[in-house]
Amino acid sequence: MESLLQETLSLKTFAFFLLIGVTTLAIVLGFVTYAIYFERKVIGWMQFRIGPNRVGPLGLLQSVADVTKLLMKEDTIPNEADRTLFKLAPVIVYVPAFSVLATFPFTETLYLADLNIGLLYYIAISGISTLGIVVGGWASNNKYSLLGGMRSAAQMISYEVPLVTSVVGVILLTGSLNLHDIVTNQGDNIWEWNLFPQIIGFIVFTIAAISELNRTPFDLPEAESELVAGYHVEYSGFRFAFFMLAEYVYVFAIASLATILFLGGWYPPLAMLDFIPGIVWFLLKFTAIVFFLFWIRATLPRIRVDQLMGLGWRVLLPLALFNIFLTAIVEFVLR
Amino acid sequence: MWSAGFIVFFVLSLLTIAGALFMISLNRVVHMVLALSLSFISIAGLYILLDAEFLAFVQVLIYAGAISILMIFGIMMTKHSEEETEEPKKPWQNVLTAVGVIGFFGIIMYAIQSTTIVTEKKDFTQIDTVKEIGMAIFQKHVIPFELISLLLTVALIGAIILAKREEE
Amino acid sequence: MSDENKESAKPPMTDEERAAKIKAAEEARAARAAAKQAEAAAAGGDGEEAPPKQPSPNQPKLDRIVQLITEHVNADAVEESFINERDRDLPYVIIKAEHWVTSAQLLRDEPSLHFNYLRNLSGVDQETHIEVVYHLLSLDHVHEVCVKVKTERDAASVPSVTPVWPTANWNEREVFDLLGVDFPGHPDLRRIMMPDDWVGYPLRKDYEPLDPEV
Amino acid sequence: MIRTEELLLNVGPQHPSTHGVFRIIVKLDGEVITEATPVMGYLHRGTEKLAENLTYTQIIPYTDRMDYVAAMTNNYVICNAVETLMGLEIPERAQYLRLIVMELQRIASHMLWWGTYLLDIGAMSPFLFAFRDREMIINMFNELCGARLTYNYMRIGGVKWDAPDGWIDKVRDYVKYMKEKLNQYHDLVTGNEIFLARIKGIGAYDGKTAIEYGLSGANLRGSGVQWDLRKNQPYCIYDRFEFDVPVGKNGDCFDRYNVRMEEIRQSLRILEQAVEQVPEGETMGKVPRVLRVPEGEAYSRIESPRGEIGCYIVSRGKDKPFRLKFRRPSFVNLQILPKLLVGENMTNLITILGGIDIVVGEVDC
Repeated sequence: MESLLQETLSLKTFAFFLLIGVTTLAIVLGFVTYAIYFERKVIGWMQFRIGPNRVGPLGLLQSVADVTKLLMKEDTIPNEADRTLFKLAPVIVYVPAFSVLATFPFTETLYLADLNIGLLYYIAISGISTLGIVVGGWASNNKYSLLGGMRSAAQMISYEVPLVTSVVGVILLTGSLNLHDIVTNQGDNIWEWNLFPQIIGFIVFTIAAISELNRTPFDLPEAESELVAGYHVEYSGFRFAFFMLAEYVYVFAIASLATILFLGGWYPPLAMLDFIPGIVWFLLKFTAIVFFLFWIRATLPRIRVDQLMGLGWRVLLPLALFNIFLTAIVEFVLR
Repeated sequence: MWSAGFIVFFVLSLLTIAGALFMISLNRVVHMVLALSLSFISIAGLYILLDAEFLAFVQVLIYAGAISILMIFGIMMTKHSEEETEEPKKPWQNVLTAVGVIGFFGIIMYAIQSTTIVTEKKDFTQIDTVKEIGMAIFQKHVIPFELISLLLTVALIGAIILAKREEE
Repeated sequence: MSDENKESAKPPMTDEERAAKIKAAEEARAARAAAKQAEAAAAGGDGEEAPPKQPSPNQPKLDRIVQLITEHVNADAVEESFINERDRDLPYVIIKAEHWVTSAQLLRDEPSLHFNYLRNLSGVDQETHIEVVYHLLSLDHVHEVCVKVKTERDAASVPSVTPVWPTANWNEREVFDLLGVDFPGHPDLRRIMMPDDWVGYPLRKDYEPLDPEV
Repeated sequence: MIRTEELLLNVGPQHPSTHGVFRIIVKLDGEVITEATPVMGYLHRGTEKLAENLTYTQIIPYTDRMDYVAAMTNNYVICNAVETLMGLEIPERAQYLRLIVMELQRIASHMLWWGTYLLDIGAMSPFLFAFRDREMIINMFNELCGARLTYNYMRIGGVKWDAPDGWIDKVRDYVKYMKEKLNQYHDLVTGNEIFLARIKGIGAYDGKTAIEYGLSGANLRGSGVQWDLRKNQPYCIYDRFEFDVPVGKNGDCFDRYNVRMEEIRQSLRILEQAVEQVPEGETMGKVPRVLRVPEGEAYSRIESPRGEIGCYIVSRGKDKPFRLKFRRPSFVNLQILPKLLVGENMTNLITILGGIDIVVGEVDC
């Protein structure tokens, strides 16, 4: 992979890049399909319901049917909407969502790009999606979607800060922004992971990440009970599918990131469990985080917008700063 | 010649210029901001080509992400007429604009011409740019850095005070 | 839009309708006359015969209310007063429209009465006149009174008690909307249930529906 | 000077949290409401006008459709008004059955409120839990009268159907079940930090304001006024049972929430006593075939789950009412909304509106 990037662009290398891109897209789409399925199933069980069970065996094809339906739906654009931006917004949202996946090391050898500032890459690129959300909300020419878009912007700006500061502790421990290095700096045992030394960072990261994902209890931009559906009120068909897709790709990305940063990536929790391949461990941790997100969604009510801001600036940010301070002192003393 | 880098450079420069041009010529403010952020992102791409990844992603994070969104936020929150009416053009305005543009062009050209550009190729891929930047900021230029942070803090407090007064 | 429809829909049906209308009016007149007689008989009967027969437990209360109003508001503010034996001996007071707001204030503020809760406000088209009926309640003393204010059918108007009991606000709007009673002094008298451009007052007895079939 | 733009937002008539076709026009400055104007009438069917052309028995199904989540209490209020006017005697068994269905209805209605309120606040699961428990009550009603929502169960002079065998035992089991569930719901929701932060201190008013605005039910009791028609002006046979009237202190959404939750417990208490006392016997009193209500008027008022529902009948001695007026608690309670909303956050609009607990079918009547 590394060497390929340095080569001159021939038809062969181009085709190879394309193949990798398409494969990743297919995997991600597969994940999204079944993440939605499991989200509905899991929440269904938590609420004493069955969940999807009609399309295909055990309802396994439900999401496929949903997507097919979305693709066949009429593509409506409001009369007074800003047509160009209305069409552009889902793309602005989706493209960064997909690009952030490039730097994640899933195992020792399985990764797409080994960027030495991988973490920064994720944070920077994911911010662009918010631009798409705001623009989509504005272009719909609907007051609810505008409010949703503005909330989203405010939320993103407020929570990007604690999110970044919460991982500074990890960076201090590793001395690198490279995601691969961050994992290898952790170890084969659960106490060697960043989870325990960085417990404050982990908690802040989790909360800020849920907020960045716009999921319950921070799903204000699309709060269905007050803003109807927020920024994507006017979207239907495949444009809506893109928003939905981007949302779940970010779930994928955040779960991977948390696994890499705090849960030791592909390392087993105990050294003697080494014989199980790393990808299995990665997937297990990853799944646990995704499940946690679903669990939260079934349990908690939604927070209010001013409380959200208060939590971000008055609780999470000071905590994250304190964490940096603490980590720096401990590191200094230990060295 | 037709390496990936060259094509990418070509496309990115085109996008940067196009973004800047659109920024000036578009009518609606939101469109302008989007054009501007396109320009920002393309510039970030150019930084990557120069192996300055850290700079590139800070550019994306701050300019394309935060600044653009703040601009859009400000535009949406404040009142402005939907169709920007064209002001009656004053005859001497065009002349003045032309003088300004030519003057600016001259200064930039002069600055570029008079700079000695190092032509020897340095291999930046072997250098940890993040580390270099960190060293430069926190050791070499630590006092200016602190001064800037102080200035920003003052600006921040000032902005809050202004907003508070507005409320009353 | 609905206005135009109404206008255009009306003319073709006039002939049949007129006949029906005349007939209905005659019937109504007869009924009204009968009702009036009955009412007079009932009122007379209740007022004179009932008390000696078996004084209601609420009679002293009613007397006190009437006395207070005649003393503090106006000697002839109370048009009529009686006990409604069919409704758990509820005291009824009929007050003249011009004295109603001051009486309402008295009913609310007088410590021994303290009717602080307006539990129901309704309008009744009695065909000869329109009544606005107020069911008052005192949460402290747990006693009730029903106050009625009469007004004529054309140019029906009863002073608003929204300043006295804010809860009257929407209730008065409803009565205005459905019975066409004007409430001078009301802060925001608009239609509340029907569309703003609706013609007519549906709860009046002579109201003709837009489409009789429905 | 830069001014922020005022936004005129039309909440409803089609909005998930207005609980029906109800509309509020709000003026927003940022996300803060500067003015709120409720607009209603989208569900106005003219029940009062229709009733003038219907016999008394025919009116009963129309009352079902007013407060469609508490149809039993509506049935009762019209029957009670007519019975008062006619001076009818109601058989004991019918009285008990009426009381049991009304209290079950109160639980069902409060459960529905609880679920939808939490849905408004953003919690999804309680809604489904609440519906499961409400479903059991609905099934019991279904067994009793063959309808799940619009029961048309009560008749003037009694109830239409006697309880089938074993029905009373089902109620007894349900009371036991629900008591335990109620504790679980308190564990799940009442202590939740986010939930508390969302509703504590929101939409507060004092008892005096509540009385001035003619509020009733939990909206009145939440602000500390001890007033429950079942206790203070008993109807039916409520004076035979022991129960408490829960009151709040601050009059905010949290107090209203607590009052409603506690009312469920008190209703269970009443049911517990009632199922032990139900006598055998007739379920219909002696009522003439054609109901001619003597000339006169009567106002009947009872405590519905939403507050004081009243029925004012003016009769001219016919088999149809001359004028029928319903005092709808939702309509009266809603009046305080514009006052509460000013200066609140857009999100609090939903919290406050949900806290008032309206049913649009009843607001518009």
